[in-house]
Amino acid sequence: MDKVIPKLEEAIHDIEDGALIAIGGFFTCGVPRDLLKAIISKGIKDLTFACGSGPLLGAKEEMSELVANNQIKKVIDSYGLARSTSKGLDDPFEAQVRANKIELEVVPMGTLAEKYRAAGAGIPAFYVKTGAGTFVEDGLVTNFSENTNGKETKIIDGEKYVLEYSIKPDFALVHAYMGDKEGNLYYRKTARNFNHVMATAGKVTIAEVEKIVEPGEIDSHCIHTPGIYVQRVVQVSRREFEITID
Amino acid sequence: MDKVIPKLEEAIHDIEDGALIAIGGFFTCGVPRDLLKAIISKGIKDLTFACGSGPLLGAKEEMSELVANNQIKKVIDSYGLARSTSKGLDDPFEAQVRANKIELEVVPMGTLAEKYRAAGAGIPAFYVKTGAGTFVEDGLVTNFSENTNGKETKIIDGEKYVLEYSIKPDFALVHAYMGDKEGNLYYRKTARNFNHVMATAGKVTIAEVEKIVEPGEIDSHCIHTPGIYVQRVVQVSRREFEITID
Amino acid sequence: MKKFEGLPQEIIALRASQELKDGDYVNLGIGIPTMISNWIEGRDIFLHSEIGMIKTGPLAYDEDIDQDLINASCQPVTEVAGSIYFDISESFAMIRGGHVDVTVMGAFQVSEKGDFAGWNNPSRGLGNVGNIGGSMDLSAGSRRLIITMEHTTKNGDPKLLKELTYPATGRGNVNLIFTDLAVIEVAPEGLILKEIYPGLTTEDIQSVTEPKLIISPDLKEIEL
Amino acid sequence: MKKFEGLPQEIIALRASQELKDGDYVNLGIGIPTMISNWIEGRDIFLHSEIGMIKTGPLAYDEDIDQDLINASCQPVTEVAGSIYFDISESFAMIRGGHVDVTVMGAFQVSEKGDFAGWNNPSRGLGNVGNIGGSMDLSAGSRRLIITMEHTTKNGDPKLLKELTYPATGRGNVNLIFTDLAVIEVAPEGLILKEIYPGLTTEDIQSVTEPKLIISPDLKEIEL
Repeated sequence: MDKVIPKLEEAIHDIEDGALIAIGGFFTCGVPRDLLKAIISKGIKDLTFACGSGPLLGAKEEMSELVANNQIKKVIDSYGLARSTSKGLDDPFEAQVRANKIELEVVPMGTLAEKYRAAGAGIPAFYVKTGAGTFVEDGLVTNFSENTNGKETKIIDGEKYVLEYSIKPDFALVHAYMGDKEGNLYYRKTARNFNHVMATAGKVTIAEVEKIVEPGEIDSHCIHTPGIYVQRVVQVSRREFEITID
Repeated sequence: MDKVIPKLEEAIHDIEDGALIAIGGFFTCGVPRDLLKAIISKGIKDLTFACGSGPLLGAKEEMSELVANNQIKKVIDSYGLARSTSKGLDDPFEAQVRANKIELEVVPMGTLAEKYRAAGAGIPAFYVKTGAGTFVEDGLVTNFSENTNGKETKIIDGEKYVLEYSIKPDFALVHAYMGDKEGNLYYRKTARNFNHVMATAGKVTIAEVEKIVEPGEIDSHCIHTPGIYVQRVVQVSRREFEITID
Repeated sequence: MKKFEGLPQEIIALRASQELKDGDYVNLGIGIPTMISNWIEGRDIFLHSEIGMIKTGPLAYDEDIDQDLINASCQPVTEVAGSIYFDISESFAMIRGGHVDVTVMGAFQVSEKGDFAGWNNPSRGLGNVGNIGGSMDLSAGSRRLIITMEHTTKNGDPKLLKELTYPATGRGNVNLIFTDLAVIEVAPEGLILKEIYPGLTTEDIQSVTEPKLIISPDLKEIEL
Repeated sequence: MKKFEGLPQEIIALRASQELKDGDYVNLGIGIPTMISNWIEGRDIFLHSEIGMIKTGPLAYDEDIDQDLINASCQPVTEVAGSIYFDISESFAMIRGGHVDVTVMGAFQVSEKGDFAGWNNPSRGLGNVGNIGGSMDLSAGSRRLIITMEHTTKNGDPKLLKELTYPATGRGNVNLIFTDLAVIEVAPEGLILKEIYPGLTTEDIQSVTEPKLIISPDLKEIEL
């Protein structure tokens, strides 16, 4: 079963307007930037990007194109805005959020990680203490006020927990260091971050990898993402980039 | 931070009567048998063993001693009885269950894995479809009828899910192939099975390992159980045993 | 009740193996399902073992036996190129999350609604307290659930029923049933008889099946 | 309001570092908490980065920079012997599951109940819609939560309040507060003043603190 797709545009051929797309990566680290470029080239619109911790801040160039092309309908993230408030004032994405042209939904990072993990693991909802007693419990986490809904809570062993639901993306785009033809993935250092959970969550998961190897070449004890979660693998070249977010 | 304890009896010195003890292993594979032997030697009683898939069937010798010594109050497992009904009729553990001297609580294997994972991950409860519409939903999963409680359910996107609670053991006993002095663990092949989730779940986690190495000797990308979950490491020798359950 | 001669177990397994597609991730239960692995050698099918392995190889014998390498039925197995290992919560994330394409299991009883009873053994005298293993997770989570079994009990009593009399392992999850006598699809409107053992009539099959069968317009003999 | 001279930020970090025990797994937030790492070199403390790393090494410069190795604040860092990597759900399992012994964070405000506001910036004009990151998970999940901060705002307004006026990051989780002027414990009965900047009086500290302070019977000067 060879899951390798020769070209980026072919790997994303069935992503359409309105798709819910998960993006791996943590700021600049481990972001599937070539797949994002393919999304930009394809020009599809009304996209919701399900992120973990600012991969679109890390992929500055791609982000500004996505915003300039009006491709984004919504972003879900724990850290979606420029770090510096003053830079944020000049940021086209943030301007669109402030103008309510793009929805930004904020979720605590660990809850977000678990929402993707839960989607992959067949768990539609789970309780966490994160956010209990805060605006997260009240659901005041989006600039689209019509979408604010208070969350269900439950007292378990005397402590209050918030019920959180899984997020199941139509497509998950991830970046790995190595992938074999059967879709098994291996990440380098902290570039693993959200890539594994995103890969498990996607209805269709597409991995861009820096190296393609034969099945068996990645240590059988050291597979980070089993190929069962990965439908397509596409090779990209390793790019150098600056490690910074504004 | 050297977590290595020289002796088995020292590694379990603070496990007391009535403890809830998780045991890694799947039938004969990856069971912490030397730690079980230490539990037997210590003679502590009223123990509840939280298992995954028959580690006490796999560790026949230890199981029969635990039963003969009346150390077991309860077992939680997905597969706790002899495979063969006729062998079960001769089995002292099963006889005690049948006589309601020992409680056996049955949980579907995947739900059980998730209950331990949830305990380690700070998730007190979660929804699964496993068991919906069955006696699991009705809570008819123990021979102690006073402990049968129907489970909460919820319709999510038109499907019925059952609310399951985490199981947080006082101690988790696991078996690993390799461990470093900081408690990072590496398992061989299918001996990983329940050992990792048990290690994350234990309030105190004790690992018996076949090899102790220095920090950094296990590949940093290939740590199966990060040492943050492991309080004590003790070396045991690799033993040969028969691969069979009755 | 009349008892018909049909396919031997190995051949039920062969017929079921033809239902698997290249690239499928498949979990095989104990009994007839395990025999399917003999029919898919060389095919591009990924065998998932719930203990935490994908691309589970054939059974191991003698010096190939490794005590750290067993399948979920406690049998020593082997590795093949591309075999991988993972922990149990990952393994059941795959199952519950719908990543396993097909599970094949045995059953004591299947109902016309697709409910099935896979493990209960009332003779044990412990009610529901028995060995569930991963059967409930597999039946609830897999994309497709295939049952392979004898059409009737040893006494010739039907195992295809209107309602289960044993406790359910899963409700409404069975998609397809392969028996020694027939291939039957579970549809919203009931059980559809699709293939039949050569020489038997639809009346013969109905006579050993409790619910009323819907005869497929494309009914044919079981082909191998 | 009067503004007192106190410890520089590096020295707040030094004092807080003394609260960490050998063997502790510790997560350090951005700002003063990050400076703690300068004071624990050579000590047996495991630095956890929520991006998915334990034993995070010092910041990387020049040719040591690896674009696949950053901390949760997007700074390039280094490995040390025994550094390990894991995925984000494992990382937050550690945090939420109570495996991280101590988290040290900055705060805009802390209440006498141990509530704190760690990140909100009303000047952005987006209400609650901002950068939460992992701060809510860390405050809810860590065994101990330590806050390091200036005792007052730049204008001299108290940051230790009866009730938060900014949205809470966590409720009732703060255990200990290190400021430039004092060390304060959060107890069920209120804020206990334990250590004080040399030369200041308890009245001085009270004058820049909104809730009534409980003076510890063991009150002493901040010792380093």
